[in-house]
Amino acid sequence: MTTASPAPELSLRDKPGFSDLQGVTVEHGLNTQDMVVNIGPQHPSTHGVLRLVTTINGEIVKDMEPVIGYLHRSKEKMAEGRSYFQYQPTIDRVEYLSSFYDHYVYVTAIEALADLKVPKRVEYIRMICMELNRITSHLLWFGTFLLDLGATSPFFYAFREREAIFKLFEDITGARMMYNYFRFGGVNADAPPGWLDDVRKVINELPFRFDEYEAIANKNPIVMDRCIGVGVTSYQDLLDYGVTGPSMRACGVAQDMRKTNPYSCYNEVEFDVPTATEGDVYARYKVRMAEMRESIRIVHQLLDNMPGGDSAELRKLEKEHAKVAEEIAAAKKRVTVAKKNEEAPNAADVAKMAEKAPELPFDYRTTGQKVNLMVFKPPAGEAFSMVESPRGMLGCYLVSDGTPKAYRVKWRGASFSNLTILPSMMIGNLYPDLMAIFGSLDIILPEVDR
Amino acid sequence: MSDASPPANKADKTPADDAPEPIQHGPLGKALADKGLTLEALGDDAVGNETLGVACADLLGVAKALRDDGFDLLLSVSGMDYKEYRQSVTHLYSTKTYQTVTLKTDAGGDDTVPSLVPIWPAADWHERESYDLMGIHYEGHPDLRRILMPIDWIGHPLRKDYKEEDPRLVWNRR
Amino acid sequence: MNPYNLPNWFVWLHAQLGFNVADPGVQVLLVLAWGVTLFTLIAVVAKAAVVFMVLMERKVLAWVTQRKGPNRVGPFGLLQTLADGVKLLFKEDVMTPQQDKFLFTLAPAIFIFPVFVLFAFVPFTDFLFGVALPVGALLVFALSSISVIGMVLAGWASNNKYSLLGGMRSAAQAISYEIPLVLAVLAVVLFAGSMNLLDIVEAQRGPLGPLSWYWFYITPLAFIVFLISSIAEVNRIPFDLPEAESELVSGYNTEYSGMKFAMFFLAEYAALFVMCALTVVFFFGGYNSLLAGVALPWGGTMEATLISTPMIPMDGEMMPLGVWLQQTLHVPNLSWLLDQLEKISWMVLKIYTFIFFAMWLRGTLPRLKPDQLMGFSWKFLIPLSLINLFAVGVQRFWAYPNNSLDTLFNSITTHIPFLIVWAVIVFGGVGVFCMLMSRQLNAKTRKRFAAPSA
Amino acid sequence: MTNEPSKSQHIEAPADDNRVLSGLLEIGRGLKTVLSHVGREAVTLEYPEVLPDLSVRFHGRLCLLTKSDGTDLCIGCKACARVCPCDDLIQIEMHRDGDKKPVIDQFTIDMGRCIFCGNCTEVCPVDCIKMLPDFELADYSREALVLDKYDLTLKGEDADEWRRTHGLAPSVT
Repeated sequence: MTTASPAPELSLRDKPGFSDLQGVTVEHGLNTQDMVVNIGPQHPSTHGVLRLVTTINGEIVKDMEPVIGYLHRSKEKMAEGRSYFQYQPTIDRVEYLSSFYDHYVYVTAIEALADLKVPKRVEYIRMICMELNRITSHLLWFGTFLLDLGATSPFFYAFREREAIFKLFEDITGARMMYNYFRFGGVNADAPPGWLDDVRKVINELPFRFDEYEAIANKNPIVMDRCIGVGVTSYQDLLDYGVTGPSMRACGVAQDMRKTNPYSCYNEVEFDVPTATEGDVYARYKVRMAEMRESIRIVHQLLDNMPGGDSAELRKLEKEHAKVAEEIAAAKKRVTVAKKNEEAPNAADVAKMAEKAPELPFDYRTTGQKVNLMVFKPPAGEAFSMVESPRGMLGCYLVSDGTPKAYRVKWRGASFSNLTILPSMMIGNLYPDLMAIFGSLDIILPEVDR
Repeated sequence: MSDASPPANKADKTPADDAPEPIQHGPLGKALADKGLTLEALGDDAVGNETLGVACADLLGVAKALRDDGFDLLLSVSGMDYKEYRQSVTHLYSTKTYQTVTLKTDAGGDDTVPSLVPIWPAADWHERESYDLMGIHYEGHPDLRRILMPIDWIGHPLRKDYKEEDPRLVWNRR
Repeated sequence: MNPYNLPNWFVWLHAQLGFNVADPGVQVLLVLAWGVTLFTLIAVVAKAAVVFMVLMERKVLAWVTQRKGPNRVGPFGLLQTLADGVKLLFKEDVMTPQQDKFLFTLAPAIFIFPVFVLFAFVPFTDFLFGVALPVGALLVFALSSISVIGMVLAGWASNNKYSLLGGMRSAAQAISYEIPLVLAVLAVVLFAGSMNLLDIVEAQRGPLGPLSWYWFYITPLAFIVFLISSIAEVNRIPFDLPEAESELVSGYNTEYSGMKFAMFFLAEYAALFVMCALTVVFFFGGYNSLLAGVALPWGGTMEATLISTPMIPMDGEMMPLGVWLQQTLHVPNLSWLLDQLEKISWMVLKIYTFIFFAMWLRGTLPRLKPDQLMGFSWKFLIPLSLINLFAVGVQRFWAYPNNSLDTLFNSITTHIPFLIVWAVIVFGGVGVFCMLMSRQLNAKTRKRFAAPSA
Repeated sequence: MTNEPSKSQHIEAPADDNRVLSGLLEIGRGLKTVLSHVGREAVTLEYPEVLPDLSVRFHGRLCLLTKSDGTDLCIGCKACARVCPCDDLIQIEMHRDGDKKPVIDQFTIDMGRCIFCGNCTEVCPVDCIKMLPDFELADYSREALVLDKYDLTLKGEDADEWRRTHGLAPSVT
């Protein structure tokens, strides 16, 4: 930051079409000089360690180049030296704001490879976790986005609600952000008793809080002035840069993997895909706010239809089943070794009893096929699984050579692609628009650098 | 997960009674082959995405045909190191039919693969990453340089034979 | 002009001490001595006010976000700001070799000096003020615009690009917002007939109570324009562009640390205090009590304070509470003292109300962009204040054609034509203006929406 | 699976009404909403005085449970060390006594490098290595964060209490 400004190589008026900038007219008579500003790697609003080498003329951004890699922790290389289960905790750190999604793509890739069946209860718990995680991720986005615009209070409000949901995560996974909860073919542990009611309590409260957020921000003239018409992208731009997620839906395209390629049990729940047509910062804001409400709608349906219900009831059911199984075992034993002075039960009756014995439905279990995590080896093959993360399409390309360690794990982070569009959106806008535009893309640097 | 066709028939993977049949083209591969493009059918991956092997020379033609077929979103370009050779794997998504397709291109002896940037500009950073970490050169890429590693890094870390032998690296070894 | 005030008292004191105050040489010395005394007093008052304001800001921001705020140092965190101040005092004063050392050191001084001088102009009571000049209102704004030179210098001398941008922004902002600020005050001066701040305060005593203060009585527009411009003038959210922390890290004071930073910090809060004080003086009746000027049922009107208003029946006539207390307790000057205390209380209460409002705004609103900031001033506030000035001129001319200030609050009948003009001009003119403005804004919005989309 | 056009909920663009007046009203609405938070109970947790209410499953400091009589439960299978994502985080030294029973000589965990993932607790065949709801691990040196067997062991009654709160059979012999 302390170096002097370089001499201008290309004067402003030499650049064709520069005066056609949105809403900004440049006085051509002024002899101005470009200035290179290094925004980052440490900057309040780059949301991580991102460096944006920005050339500005006055307040107008003329050129921008993102420099990434400051947070590169070789997550893909780490997969080569670790077994599948050993690698799993580290992928929490790929995208730490919604790491259930990371786990979900990883786990589903392996389930597809090893052909593991997953009970419905597991899928429902996973979906609840993921949708709540989408809310926490969008809440953080909401808070930091308005903080970037300059409003301080919404940041705290968003964190307050986020904290309530994190408490739910802590109850079920033991951790607030680094969950390590999903397993191949199941989940780590069943939801604790009463957890479903806790979730219901929290999400019943949320819509009122969202109303408050919207009262503060939605129609605030300053928010509208800073967001409407800023950072407009066309659908073709987004395709060209591979941008997905809410940014794409803000362009009027209902591209949502949950609808278009329903994974898990998303075809069993009813929800809408919020879209807007303007494609500007404000449209992205509205889409994300609407998505949080849709997530609440999904979670409500999942809670109502949870196979097996609350785990307290499920435990009771399991106990009854265990009791019956014990009786049958005892009866079977008596068939073979009848005690003295005791009538041996009829072998046919016992067989009938065993036949009629209730079995816990597969859908009610929390693990499908038992997997020995120590020596787990999926067959050789490859899988590319995808999920609609809060930031867009998150993919995991997993190649297995049949050994306990993955041959290659490649992450398709949504933020990595979403970041590429930033320079083209920024050029010609004002420097403060950077915060609005960059904030609206909702980029998280750990996912970019991996 | 994301295919119009039912999930991959596992019969392709487990050896059948007799010698394994040559893998047949899926619907997409068949359509492309009908257009006169040279492709190798590699079956579906475990999730059910159709996989096509394309030679370097045919890649741009196949890519153009795929893009015209509606595969307008490039998801990722991954470099693969199979010790003897390098491979560039491209995942494409169609926002029209919601299908995913995988293109596999073996790099030649000099680790060179044609760049897909002219067809999908989104490939820019992905190919830079693949070059950076795997050392695959993308011919025709406008700006092929390191992206995640420092610009003066030696070697390509994701290769299987990569050793941390940069003498400048000093870190706390326990 | 009230001769019993602090400067005059200072002179009287020296006359009592044996100085020949009529001698011009002694007068020069007296002026210098008064300057030193005043600056010391102001430094103490301003710092005390700032220490309290910083804590108040942190507490208010904590309350609106359901937090507790500082509560570790001292009871309820009362000593938190002192602890912070001590910390800043002992911090290393970092300066890089690339910085212009002279200007870098000079900038905080230039920034803080005019703010402290402004304190001298604020009439806390009709006794307690530093100077009361006939051109007070003019000088106040002339002085307040000097501060911005300090900011620009700081931005330039830091040799930091964020600082430079912050400094340039502050210059642009100060130039833009001085104009509506002064235009709004011009309406006040037009009505009060004086630029002396004391006269302006005294002139706001009217039969309508708080409504005869200038925030309502001239037009609320002048007040709104002044309020917005004054918040912009002291760089508070939503106009805190020179130090926008999400864009420019900390703007013009990014490179400052230790005591130099503390001076910027102090001066910013002191400037907020002074601006709120001026708002009170110009528009909120200064030290007048809430009911000052209201007619009493037993004849006469309320005085500036409640305590000096004849309200206690005593020997067949009404007597002020203060006088009664003084007579009962046999304390000399008690009435005057209580009167002054009440005036200070009213003043401080009103000032802190506006300070609270500024903090409340900070908790709610986002920040504008520079082009919007400029546009808001040049396209909205300045035309609005011009309309307002015109309206006030017509009001003044029509309602009081003989240009006599005495008739201003004479009877309610004089208010009727005045109120009609007030309503027609304010609602009509401003309504039309707003319609035009929104049409223009919307047209711009529509054009922006026409940008490519799917 | 489905190629049907997805259902979408379209959000309208904000209406072009009078921006000046509605803007003022909306700022007022925002101010009101912000001020309405003043009376509410603060959510601040005054940490050193008030400890957070941690869940039963909280991923905190690792511990080694013992049998109810206080003897070692660990059988030295090193499963925990093998699934640990951090290299050499868990180190176990053991030998077998005359009856071929395992004797744990030393068991060290470097809490400074632990990422609290819980992998070790999941694979332990005898439910020995577990996690405590304790996050106050700060210390003055890195060496002090390397906990040995003595620091880790949770003795008889405490171990029983742990098992009771986590729904396991309380007494293990």
